[in-house]
Order: sequence, then structure tokens, then C-alpha cells
Amino acid sequence: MGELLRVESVSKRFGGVVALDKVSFSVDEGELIAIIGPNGSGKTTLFNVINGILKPDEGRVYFLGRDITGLPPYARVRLGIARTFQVPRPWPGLSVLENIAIGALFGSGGRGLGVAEALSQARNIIRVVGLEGKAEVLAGQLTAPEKKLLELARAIAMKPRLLLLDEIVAGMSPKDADRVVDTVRKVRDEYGITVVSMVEHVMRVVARFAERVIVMHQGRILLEGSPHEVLRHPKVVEVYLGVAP
Amino acid sequence: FILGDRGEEGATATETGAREGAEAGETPAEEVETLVIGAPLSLSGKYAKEGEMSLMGALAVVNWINDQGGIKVGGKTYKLEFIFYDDESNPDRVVSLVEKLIAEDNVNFLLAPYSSGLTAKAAPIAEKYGAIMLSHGGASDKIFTQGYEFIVQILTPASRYFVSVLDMVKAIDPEAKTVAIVYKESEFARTVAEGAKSYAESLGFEVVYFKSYPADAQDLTPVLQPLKDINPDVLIGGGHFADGQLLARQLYELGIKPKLIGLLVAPAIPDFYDNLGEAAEGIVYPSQWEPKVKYSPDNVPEGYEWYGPTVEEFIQYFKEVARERGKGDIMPSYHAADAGAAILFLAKAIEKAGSLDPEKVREAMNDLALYTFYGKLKIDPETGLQVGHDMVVGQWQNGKKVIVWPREASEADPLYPLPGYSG
Amino acid sequence: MEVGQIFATILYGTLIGVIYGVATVGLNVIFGVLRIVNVGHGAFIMVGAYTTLVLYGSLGVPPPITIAASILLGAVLGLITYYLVIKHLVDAPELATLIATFAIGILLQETVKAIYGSDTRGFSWNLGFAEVLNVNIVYSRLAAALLGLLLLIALYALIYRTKLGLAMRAVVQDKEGAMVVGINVDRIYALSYTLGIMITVASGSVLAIYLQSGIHPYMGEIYTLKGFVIAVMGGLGSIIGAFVAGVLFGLFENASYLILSQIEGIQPLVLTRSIAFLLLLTILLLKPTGLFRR
Amino acid sequence: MTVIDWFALRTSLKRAAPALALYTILLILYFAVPGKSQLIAQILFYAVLGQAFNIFMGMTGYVDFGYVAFLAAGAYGFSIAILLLSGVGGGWMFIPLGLLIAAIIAASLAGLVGAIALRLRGAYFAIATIGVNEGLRYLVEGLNILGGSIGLYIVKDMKELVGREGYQLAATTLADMLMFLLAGVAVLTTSLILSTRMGFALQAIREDEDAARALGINVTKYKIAAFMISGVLGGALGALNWALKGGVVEPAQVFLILYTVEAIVIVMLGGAGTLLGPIFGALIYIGLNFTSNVYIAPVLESAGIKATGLHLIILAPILLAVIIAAPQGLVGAIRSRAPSRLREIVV
Amino acid sequence: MTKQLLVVENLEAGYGEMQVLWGISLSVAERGISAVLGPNGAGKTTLLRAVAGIIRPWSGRITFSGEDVTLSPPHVKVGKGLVLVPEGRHLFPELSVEENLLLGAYTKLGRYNLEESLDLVYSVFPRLKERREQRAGTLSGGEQQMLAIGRALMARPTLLMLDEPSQGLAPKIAIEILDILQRLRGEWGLSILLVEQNIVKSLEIADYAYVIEQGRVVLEGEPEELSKKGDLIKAYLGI
Ligand SMILES: Nc1ncnc2c1ncn2[C@@H]1O[C@H](COP(=O)(O)OP(=O)(O)OP(=O)(O)O)[C@@H](O)[C@H]1O
Ligand SMILES: Nc1ncnc2c1ncn2[C@@H]1O[C@H](COP(=O)(O)OP(=O)(O)OP(=O)(O)O)[C@@H](O)[C@H]1O
Ligand SMILES: [Mg+2]
Ligand SMILES: [Mg+2]
Repeated sequence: MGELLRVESVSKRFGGVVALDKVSFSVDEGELIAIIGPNGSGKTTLFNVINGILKPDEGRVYFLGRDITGLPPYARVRLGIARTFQVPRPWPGLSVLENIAIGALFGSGGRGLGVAEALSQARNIIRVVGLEGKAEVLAGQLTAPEKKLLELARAIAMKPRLLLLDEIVAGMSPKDADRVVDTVRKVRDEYGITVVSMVEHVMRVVARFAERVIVMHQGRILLEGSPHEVLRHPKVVEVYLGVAP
Repeated sequence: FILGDRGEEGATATETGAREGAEAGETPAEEVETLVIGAPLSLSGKYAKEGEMSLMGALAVVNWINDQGGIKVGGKTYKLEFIFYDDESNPDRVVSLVEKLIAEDNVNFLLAPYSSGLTAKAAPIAEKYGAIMLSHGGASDKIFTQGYEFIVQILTPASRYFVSVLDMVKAIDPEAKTVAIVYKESEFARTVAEGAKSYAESLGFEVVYFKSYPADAQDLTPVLQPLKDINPDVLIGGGHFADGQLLARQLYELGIKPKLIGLLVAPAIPDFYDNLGEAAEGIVYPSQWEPKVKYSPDNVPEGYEWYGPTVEEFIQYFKEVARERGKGDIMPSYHAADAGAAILFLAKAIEKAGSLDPEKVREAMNDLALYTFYGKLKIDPETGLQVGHDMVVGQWQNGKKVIVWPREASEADPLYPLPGYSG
Repeated sequence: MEVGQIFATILYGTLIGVIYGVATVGLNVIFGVLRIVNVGHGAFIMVGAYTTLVLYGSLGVPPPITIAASILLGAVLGLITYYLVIKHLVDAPELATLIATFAIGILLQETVKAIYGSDTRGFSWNLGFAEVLNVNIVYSRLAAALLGLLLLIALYALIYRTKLGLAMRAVVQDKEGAMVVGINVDRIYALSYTLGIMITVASGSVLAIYLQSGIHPYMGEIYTLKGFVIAVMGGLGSIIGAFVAGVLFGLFENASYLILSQIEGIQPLVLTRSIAFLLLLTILLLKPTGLFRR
Repeated sequence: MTVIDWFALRTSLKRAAPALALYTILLILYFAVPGKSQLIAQILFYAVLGQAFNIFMGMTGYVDFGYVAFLAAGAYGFSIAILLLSGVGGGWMFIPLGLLIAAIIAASLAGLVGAIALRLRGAYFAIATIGVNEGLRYLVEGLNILGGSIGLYIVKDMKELVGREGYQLAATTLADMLMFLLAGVAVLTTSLILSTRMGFALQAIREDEDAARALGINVTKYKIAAFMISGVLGGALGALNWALKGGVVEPAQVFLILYTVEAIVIVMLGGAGTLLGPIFGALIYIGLNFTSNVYIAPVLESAGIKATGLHLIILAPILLAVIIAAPQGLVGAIRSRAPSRLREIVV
Repeated sequence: MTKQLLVVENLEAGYGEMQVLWGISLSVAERGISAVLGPNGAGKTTLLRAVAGIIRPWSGRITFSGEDVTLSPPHVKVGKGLVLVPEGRHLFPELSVEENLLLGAYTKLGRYNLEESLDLVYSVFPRLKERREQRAGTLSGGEQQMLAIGRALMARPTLLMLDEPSQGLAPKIAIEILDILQRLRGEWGLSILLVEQNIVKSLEIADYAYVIEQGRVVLEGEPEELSKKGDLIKAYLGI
């Protein structure tokens, strides 16, 4: 499988704070990657550099071999980079179904898609993520975890090549979290979507989800490897976990 | 709320009480019918002031006519009724109100709404139903070039507003050369200003400053300050109430003192002086009418016929209406006289026509040359424009309004040049 | 262009600018805290102008003291309209409040008209003048601008130097957050709204002292419009913004007149309006949230 | 997109049906009730004003305070067409040509303003558009173009084109019929947009513009498109109401911000973002106004209370009561409380 | 039995016409820690918001230190020492970290102890001290959570209600926070009502726990007891 995304020595500063310090890594097609690290280590910043919300001070971002450093977010979406928000941002006044249908209509797979088709695709995805019965509910009335599921569904409907998930399971009960992980894995297998997740601070989920884990610390990549290796690594335990899992 | 029949309350009471009686064959000496005149009036919104005055002026004349026994049309006697609704100074309200007046209230004749925008909106409906509209508040010239058949103007058109003022200067001070014109950028004031400019030039004046200010201007300092250096002989202009006051006040504050200041509309209002104090002193204004005009049955000009209340009667009737409407003891402004004159012109035309048919009444208006408390009234048959009526020139002298021009009508000599004129 | 002209432009541009600033800032306070665009703004200004007109014109109360009366009247009107109307709409869609303030404005205008009639009125409070460079410096206008400035300073101190002000700013940022730290959000709304109305009514008095004429029930409409523009130019919700933008606006109007009046065939004072709005657009293009907001 | 999106067409017709039915009822009343045709025409004017305004506000959540500028643009456009034709002749052509020029001018204005001002958000946008409206007004007056502050008078020219009788018809019944047509067009356009990609995009923008942007929706494109559609409808409305029906296009009148405020009142009284809302809003607003003016005030007057001219004092508290009772608007209130069947119809 | 600080009886509440809480009763002892567990959407957040007064209870009774506070508005409750760390943080994003903390001390009680509280918060969260000038809105997710907790501490609560405090925090910090809460219980006599996903850890520090589902208490008891019913908990919480 080929390389999908490459980040090359990206730096980002906010005033005196160095949020990212020459970060480089790459993602292959089909991978499931988790990025973890202490609070404020730069995960969200990195994420925003990839999806185009932030412009890096230095360094470049390549997607499918193409330099996308200067592209605005929506153009990246067109190329196939979708995301969810850490604090979910569904359109509150629209129904769950409509939220997802809009994802289908305007995602990278949405060209030439009719409204009727989009709605039927949306119905399918509702089933995949397990929001059955909520199709007609206004998104604003969902519980927090339901909103996150909706975010996920909307992102899937966009049929991205690369899906970026920001703290998608935070606040979820273990059962729900597991279900989300399963959904994501299923989606990867069925739709061939590569997933990079900042599944942060819930190690059980990280272990279950990721095939590769990248650990960030103070704006740099501390180390990377399989969950098994990483989560036991003494440095990770020291700066991040506090106690070994 | 049909007002106008002076015995109204009594009449209504007896009417209901006597209904059976009437059916039983009670025969009045003479059959009295009702002729309904209607008007959309601006009683709220930006023309509310004019609207209120118009209302009271019209009612005053209606009352006078009814007290004289009404009008006689083809053997029948008609008393007048006056029906009005508030159009909020809003053209979109006018249309439905005019239709209601004509179609539901069976009004045969209308006073037009205030301003040309409102009149234009009302005209097609009035014409559709074939009702006559008398423009008592619209001094616009333009509206009468549009080929309306049933719209007739009562007051002197805007383009001729400053004619008398300029004539007066020319007559009393041949030395005066330079004229500055500062006016509000609005349909009315601009028509006035342009008319004044060309008339001034035709009299040999040099118009050295011709500037306008936006409607709703809050501070005229920028446009006035240069006049301090230019120092024209004559300054005329203005527009309406609010800006006219502001203009007078700021001319005074900024120390701009030409030989003559003539302003539109605002100085004609009785409390102009109360509002401005010393700043009002000496300011002249053209006026359609003043309570002290000397039009009377004794001085009817050649070819004109006297009709209606005397000036004193009009004022008395007006005051009564004003008191009834809770306005206290106030004098009529020229807006009141405009509306009153409109009613007179209409009533006479109906009598002359001997019919209520609008076509015939409109015909009759063409030959009408009336002399009233408002002065001369005569229209151009083709367009309906007012051609008979003359303006007078008033001036604030020692806190009082006096008529200073034309000579034959004047109460006092013009105060000229303005006190404090640096020369 | 003469020196006198330039001097007059700067002097009177600044003075009217200060007046603009005061006449705007109430809009800002109310929008800043309650997110309500007060379409009836001008009507409250009109009420202030009438307060001065009536108190000075009929009773002879010195004009500066009428400002205090306006502040009181503003407090009363603010509290009444808040508790009768606005309170029920704080959680309603933004535009519902727009209708409400529109209706309140109409109500004020028509009530004043019913009481005082629709005549345009004025009064005379003449303090004399000094003449410099053939320009009359009118003392009453200076006094009005100074009084306005005082009002602004007082308001600024209240919002940036008191606990109440801090609480107001907190409510703006996150209502629920404000609740959980123990701020009485309801009361802050009532106070902010009332404060906004108080300063607005007071600005009507200041304005009346400045112009001393043109007072009628509908006089406020233009200030609603200009107020919006100045508020946005300075940054909605910003006190300093309103002040700076007000002065800027006043100066700009006057200065552009000076330049435009050199051109033949146009009406410069009318065009200054267009130019002023062009200035607004330019500023917003460069800084989409006004001069003084992030 | 496929050639014809039958699904969208079907859903949009279904959506439009109740509003179209209401307009039809109004149309019948227009002819059936003597002496009230102009009242109905006035209600119609405000309904269409709300409808056209709502396309942009209801769908994007942006409030265009300067909306009346489009009406003005249309009125001027229509007048320009007539002035162009008046020397040449062309008879009834003046109406289609006038509407065309009105639409073109309004669309260009919308495109231009949209490209600049739609970068702003919320109140900033609203007020920048006030600036546009006022700026244009004083430009016309200050530069003394298009008749300056005096405005354009076109009654005479229309009479020259189609004769006195023709003009009479044009300015009354015909203008009102065209207004009904415009109402239909506005409703259908709205419902069609709602049922297509564009509708979904616009709703997403209204609900959370940043999220929409992040999701790859070309936010600017859709906003400008909606702005232009709304603007063109406004242009046609201005052309019909002021130029054709009024015959005078005067800056003080056609740039009056009050119309925008009234549009908002109409939309909010009825319920924002709904098709029936503006119709109900107009009915309430004009209905209340007319009733208090023509029926209540006279009763008070004959009871000795001089109420004429004060009916706004009656109207204002009623407006307040309505908005406090139903802050979402009448249709909004029905929608949130009614059983789902009715709800569907109301939307 | 120890004295109860907070007693909630038969509380019902919801949003609009949707009822979420169906007669919840629970209590927190003085210096006690009560934990509320439950699946997503069970109504835990709604419960805390109703107790804090942010939403109005429909029926039932809330007593705090023996006083009926059922319908008291939130600011009154905060004034009495009943303080919530809300779900979703609700910071003042445009204000600086320090201004946020100062606002935390808005009440009399808070103002009185301002200096001391500030020192405490900064020592607990040194990261906040580093960032005292930074705008709260630009903090990272975890930093914001620290600030939300810090801000609540500034009010000098007697009862602190925490809605999923460890959300978004690195495991190391999450553990530290729970330890700090334990400590404050000793130092300030703080009582705690805790809603947490981290069941193991919360049962570890709590001295009484409630499991709620669909707006009702379905299980309650001391942690040891509950642990014995591990299967039941698992069933309810779906572990
Ligand atoms: N606009 C900004 N201004 C100043 N500092 C900022 C800004 N945005 C982020 N930072 C800082 O940059 C650092 C990295 O933030 P980032 O959000 O990437 O962390 P994170 O790894 O996602 O942390 P968490 O797990 O807590 O969400 C933080 O210390 C944060 O305070
Ligand atoms: N603002 C709101 N408006 C309408 N319904 C709401 C609102 N907030 C929550 N709800 C509903 O109330 C129910 C309980 O939600 P609540 O947030 O209290 O659950 P929770 O136990 O805190 O869940 P979680 O563990 O996901 O935080 C849910 O069904 C949710 O949809
Ligand atoms: Mg983060
Ligand atoms: Mg919760």
C-alpha cells in the first residue's frame, strides 16, 4: 500500500509557545493510527495543520504525493481529507439524517450525487454507526456521545481517503467507546478509509483501535510503534500515563 | 368617525331616535343629502405635523360650509362629511386607504395625500375609480407633468416659492448682487432651490453658492462655514421643519450674517421664534398663506369671485376644531389653509358643475377663478397646476411674524438688512 | 482651502464625533451583553432630547442638570422595558428581539407625539462664542461635547474598573460559565440593558444641548442608523471602539466635505454620507470585526 | 447533477403546495371582495417582500439590513428601461424589458455586494449592508444621477407607450397580477432550493458556517448564489411596486430602511425559514395595522378619543405581545407544538 | 449515620417537554464523596445541572446544609458553596486564564480567600501558571479542563460537583486530580459529587455510589458492596 500522507518537519508557534517543533511522520493507506501525548503536547495543533485550519510556520504537508501546505480546508476535503471536531459541531437545527446527507453531498464522493441518493446513503450510514431511530431527531437534541457518533457518521458519508478523528471517544462509556472503535474498524475495511485518530487519553481504546501509536511530547514526536510496545515504554509511562497499564 | 357635521352628536342621536318617525313620513323642509369627501392624511410618520394641520384646516372649512347650509347641487342641498385615515406618511398604506375611501366609504372626492411620492401611488387608483384628488400638500411640479386628469393643485408650485422673496430684495435693494442657496437634498426643496436659482439669475443676481445637505443632516457646519468668508448679500434655502431650524440656529451660531436670510417652511411655524430665540430674528420666509393676509370680499381682483369664510372666520373655525381635538389654542399654519382652500375650490366646482360627476366637476374647475381667505385660486386646465395663487413674504420682527411683502398686503416694512449685517 | 476652514473642520468634526460616540455607546453595551440589536435606539435618544427640551425649555432647569434627569428617566424606561419585554426574549431567536425593540421604538415615538405633538422644536441656551481665524467657537457646543465625554469616561470606568463590569464581560463570553461561578445572570442582563438605555437617553440630552433644534418625535431614526454604523466600525460591544469610531466618523464626514467641495457639479455634504459608508466597508474589509475587536 | 432531479422536484412541489394554495386564496379574495383589492395587494406586497427576504435570511441566517437596496435597484432598472423605450416605442414590451433590466441590475448589485460583504458575519454583515444602501442613496443624490433627489417620474412615459387606459390597467390590476406571479415564483424558487444540494448547503451554513466550511462546502459560492436570487426577487418586487405601480422612483422613498425592518417583522411574525411564515406575517402585520387604523381608531374617535394617527400606539403593544407569546413566529410555534402531520404541512 | 450535606429527593427535570430525570433521590455526606455512574444519556449531566440550578427542577426537593434550595437560582447556590464544574467546561474564552480564575472567586467566600486559592490552583496546575496571560479559548483541551476545575476551586466550594473531570486529561493528570480532590476533602472539608466514566478509580475514592439509568437510580451502596455486585454494574454500564 502506498503512502497517503506525509508531514515534513512541521513547526508551529503561538507567541512564545512552541506547539509543534519539527514534526515529521507519514501515513500509509489503510492504516489505523493513534496519536497520544500529554495535555498541550501539540496533538490538536498537528491535526489542524493536516486539515488546513492552521498554516504551519515551517515545513510541508503532502497528500498523495501532492504538496497541500497552502490549500484551504475545503479544498483538502475535496481531495479526501475529512475530520471530526473535538467538541462536536453538528448543525443543531437539522435532523440527524440531514446532517449526514449533507456530508454525502459535499464530501469527496458527492459530485453528481442526487439528493435522494444522498438521503439513502445517509440512512445506511446511520445504521453502520448505530444511530438507528434517531434519523429524524434534531442534531441539537442528541447527547454528547450521540453527537460524536453523528460527527463520525457525517465524516464517513463524505467518503474520505483519510479520516481524522479528534478525541472521538472522550466522555463515552466503555461500551459506546468500543462500539465506535468497532465501527471505525469496519468502516476502514468496507470503505477503505485510512484513519488517524487522536484517541487521546483512554488507553484501553488506543490499544484496541490502533495499529500504530505515535506519542507526542512538548511538540515533538517522542516515539512511535505498536500499541503493545509504546504503552509499556518507560518514557511514556513517565510523561503520560503515570502508572503502567 | 365622520366629522364635520357640526351637529353631529346631536344629529346622530336624533337620527336614531327619529328613525321610525322618518319612515312614518316626517318630511323635512328640504331634503338634505350628504356629500362625502375623503382623505388619506399623514397623521403619523414624518409628515404628521402637516397632516394634523391639514386635517384641522379641512374640518374648519367643512364646518363653515355646513353652517352656511351646505352646497347646492342641481336643486339638492348637500352637507359635507369628511372622512380620513392615517396613511403613516407611507405610500404603501395610501393605496389601500384610497381604495377603501372610494369603494367602501363611497367618497366622491379626495384630498390627495402629502408629498409627491404618496400622491403618485394614490393617483392610479383614484383615476381607476374616476375620483378627483386635490393636491393641497404637494407643491411638486413634476407630478403635474405626468398626464393625470383628475389631480388638481391648490398651492403654488415649488419652483415658484422664492419668487416673491427675490422680487422683494430686487425692489428694496438694487445694490444686492450675490445670492447663496443652501437647501435640503429632497424632491421638494431641490425643486424650490432650482426654481429660485433660475429666477434669481433672470433678475440679474449672481448665484455664488449653491449647495445642499442631506435629509436628516445633524450638523450643517461644514456647508455653512465657507459662507463666513464668501459673505453673500442674500441667503435663501432650507427644506423642512427640522433642518430649517437647524439651519437658522447654526447660521446664527457661526456668525453668518448676510443682508437677508430666507428659509423654507420652518419659519412659517408659529413657535419658530420660541424654539430659536434671537437666532430667528429677521429671518424671512415665503408662505402660501399667513393668518394676517388681507384677502377679503372687499378687495376681490378682476375676474375672480369671492367664496368661503373670511380670514377671521377661517381662523375662528380652525381654533374651534383645534380645541375639540385637544390641541389647545393654536393658530392655523398655511398647511391648514391649503387644505381648507382645497375644500372650497372643490365645493365651488361642484356647485358650478351642478353635478357630482367627477368629469363635470373637473371641467368646471377649469373655468373657476376663486378668491378666498387663501387668496387667488386658478388652475392650468391642461395640467391641473396651480397658476393663480401668490405667495406672501413673512418676516420675524421682534419675536413676531409680520407680512412684509407684497407691498399691498404688508403689515410692516421689511427689516433690511439683517441686524448685525457686517456689510 | 483656507486655514479657517481646516480649523473649523477639525474642531467641529471632533466635537460632533464625540457626540456620535456617546450616542452610539448604549447600542454597544446592549449588543455586547445581550446580543440584542436595539432597533429602537434612536427613539430613546429622542426621549433624552425631549427631556432637556421640556426641563430647560419650559422649566428653566440648567441643561447639564437635565442630563441627570435623562439618566434617571433612562433607568426607569430601561427597567420597565426590560422586565415587561426583553426579559422574555433573551433566549428567543435574535431576530425576535429585533421586532420587540422595533415596537418599543414605535411606542416611544408615538407616545411622545401624543403628549407633545409632532412639531419640530428647539430651545436656546446661548453661552456665547469666541472667534478664532474667522471661525466662531460656540461654547454651548463645547460644553455638550465635554459633558458627553464625561459620560463616556464614567461608563468606561464602570465596565472596565468594577466587578459589575467584569461580570458583564463574563456573561457575554459564556452564560452557563457565568452561572457556575455565581454571577446572577438575570440581573446582569437587566443591569446591562438598563445601563445601555440610560446612557442612550442621556446622550439624547447631550445631543439636544449640542444642536438645540430639530427636536421632534422621529428625530432619532438617523441616530439609529449612524449608531449602527459607528458601533460596527469600532467593533460591536467595545466602548472605546464606539468613542474612537464616533470621532473618526465625525472628522471623516467633515474632512471629506472639505475635499469634495472642491469638485464642481456635485453635492459635497450629501456625498460625505456615501464616503462615510465607504469608509465603513473599507474598515470592515480590512478588519471584519471592527477596529477594536479581535 | 442529473438532468432533472425528479426527487427534488417532487419534494419541492409538495413543500410549495400549502403556500401556493394560500396565495390562490388571496387571489380569489382580490377579485371577490369589493373595495379590498388594494388591501390584499398590500398584504401581498409584504408577503412577497418577506418571502424574497427570507430566501436569504431564512436559509443562511444572515440578515441583510440593506435589503431594500435591491428593491431600489429594481425600481431604477425598470424606470431606465421605460426611459430607454419612451422615445422609441415598443408598447407593452416595457414590462418584460423593465423586469429584465431590473433583474440584471439587482443581480449585479447582489453579486458585487455579496462578494465583499459576505466575508463578514452576523451583525457586521447586517450593518455593512445598511452602509451599502445608504451609500447608494446618497451617491444618487450627491452626484445628481438618475434624477438625483427628485427621482424619476415615468407615468407620462408609460402612458405614451401603452396609452392612458393601458397605463391605468398596468398600474393597477396588471401590476397586482404580476405581483401574484412573483409570489408564486418566490415560493417555488425557495422550495426548489430547499430540496436540492444548494438547500442543504445553505442550511448547513445557517446552522454552523465554520463546520460547513470545514466539511468542504464552498460556503462563499452558496451564500452569494442565495444572495443573488433573493436580490433578483427583491429587484422585481421594487420594479413592480414602485416603478410600475407608483410611477415615481424617489430616493427618499425607495431606499427607506424601514422596509427592511418591516420585512424582518413579517418574517419573524410568521416564522423564519418557513414558506408560510411570510404570508402569515404579512396578514398579521398589515391586518393589525389596517384594523387598528381603519376600524379601531374611528371607534375611539367617535367615543371622543382623538385616536387617528395614534393607531401605532395600539399596534406596537400587540406586536410585542405576539412576539413574546411566539418568539419563533406563528408558524414556528405551530411547528414546534403541532402533531407531526400538521408540522409537515406547515414547513 | 454521618450528617448529610446535600439531599436530593424525588427530583424530576428535563428539557422542553422531554422528561429526563424520573424521581432521583441521592445524598452527599459532609466531607463525603458520592459518585454517580451511568451509561451515556442516563441523565447524569442533567442531574448536576438541576442541582446547580442551571435548569429548573420540575418537582422534588433539594436541600443543602439543611436549607431548601430547590428553586434557588445558580448564583445563590454558588454563594452557599454549591459549585459545579460543568460538562463542556464553559470557560470565558476571550478572557485570560487568570481572569477566568478571578471570576471563579466571584462570590463573597471566594473573594475572601482569593490569594490563597490562587496559590493553590497554580500549585496544583503549574501549566496554568505558565499560561496565566493566555486567552482561555486557545488552551489545549486538557488545559481547559484544568482551568475549569481550577476556576471552580476558586469559589471555595463546600460541595463540589464535577461532571466528568478527567475527560480530555492525560491519564497521569487525571489520577493526580482525583488525588487532589481527596486531599482537599481533608484540608477544606470539601464534599464531592462526582460523575465519572473512570468507574474503577471513582469507586476507589468514593464512599457512596449511585448507578443511574434512564433517569432513575437503579443501584446504590458503598463501593465495596457495589463491587460485589460487579456483574450488575457491568450489565448497567455495559462493560
Ligand atoms: N492560539 C494559541 N495561542 C497560544 N497558545 C496556543 C494556541 N493554540 C494552542 N496553544 C498552545 O499550544 C499547545 C499545544 O496545544 P494542542 O491543542 O495542540 O495540545 P493537545 O496535544 O491537543 O492537548 P490536549 O490533549 O490537552 O488537547 C498548548 O499548550 C496550547 O496552550
Ligand atoms: N439541552 C438539551 N435539550 C434537550 N435534550 C437534552 C439536552 N441535554 C440533554 N438532553 C437529553 O437528556 C438526556 C440525558 O442527557 P444527559 O446529558 O443528562 O446524560 P448524561 O448521563 O450526562 O450522559 P453522558 O454520559 O453522555 O454525558 C439525553 O437523552 C439527552 O438527549
Ligand atoms: Mg487536543
Ligand atoms: Mg453528561
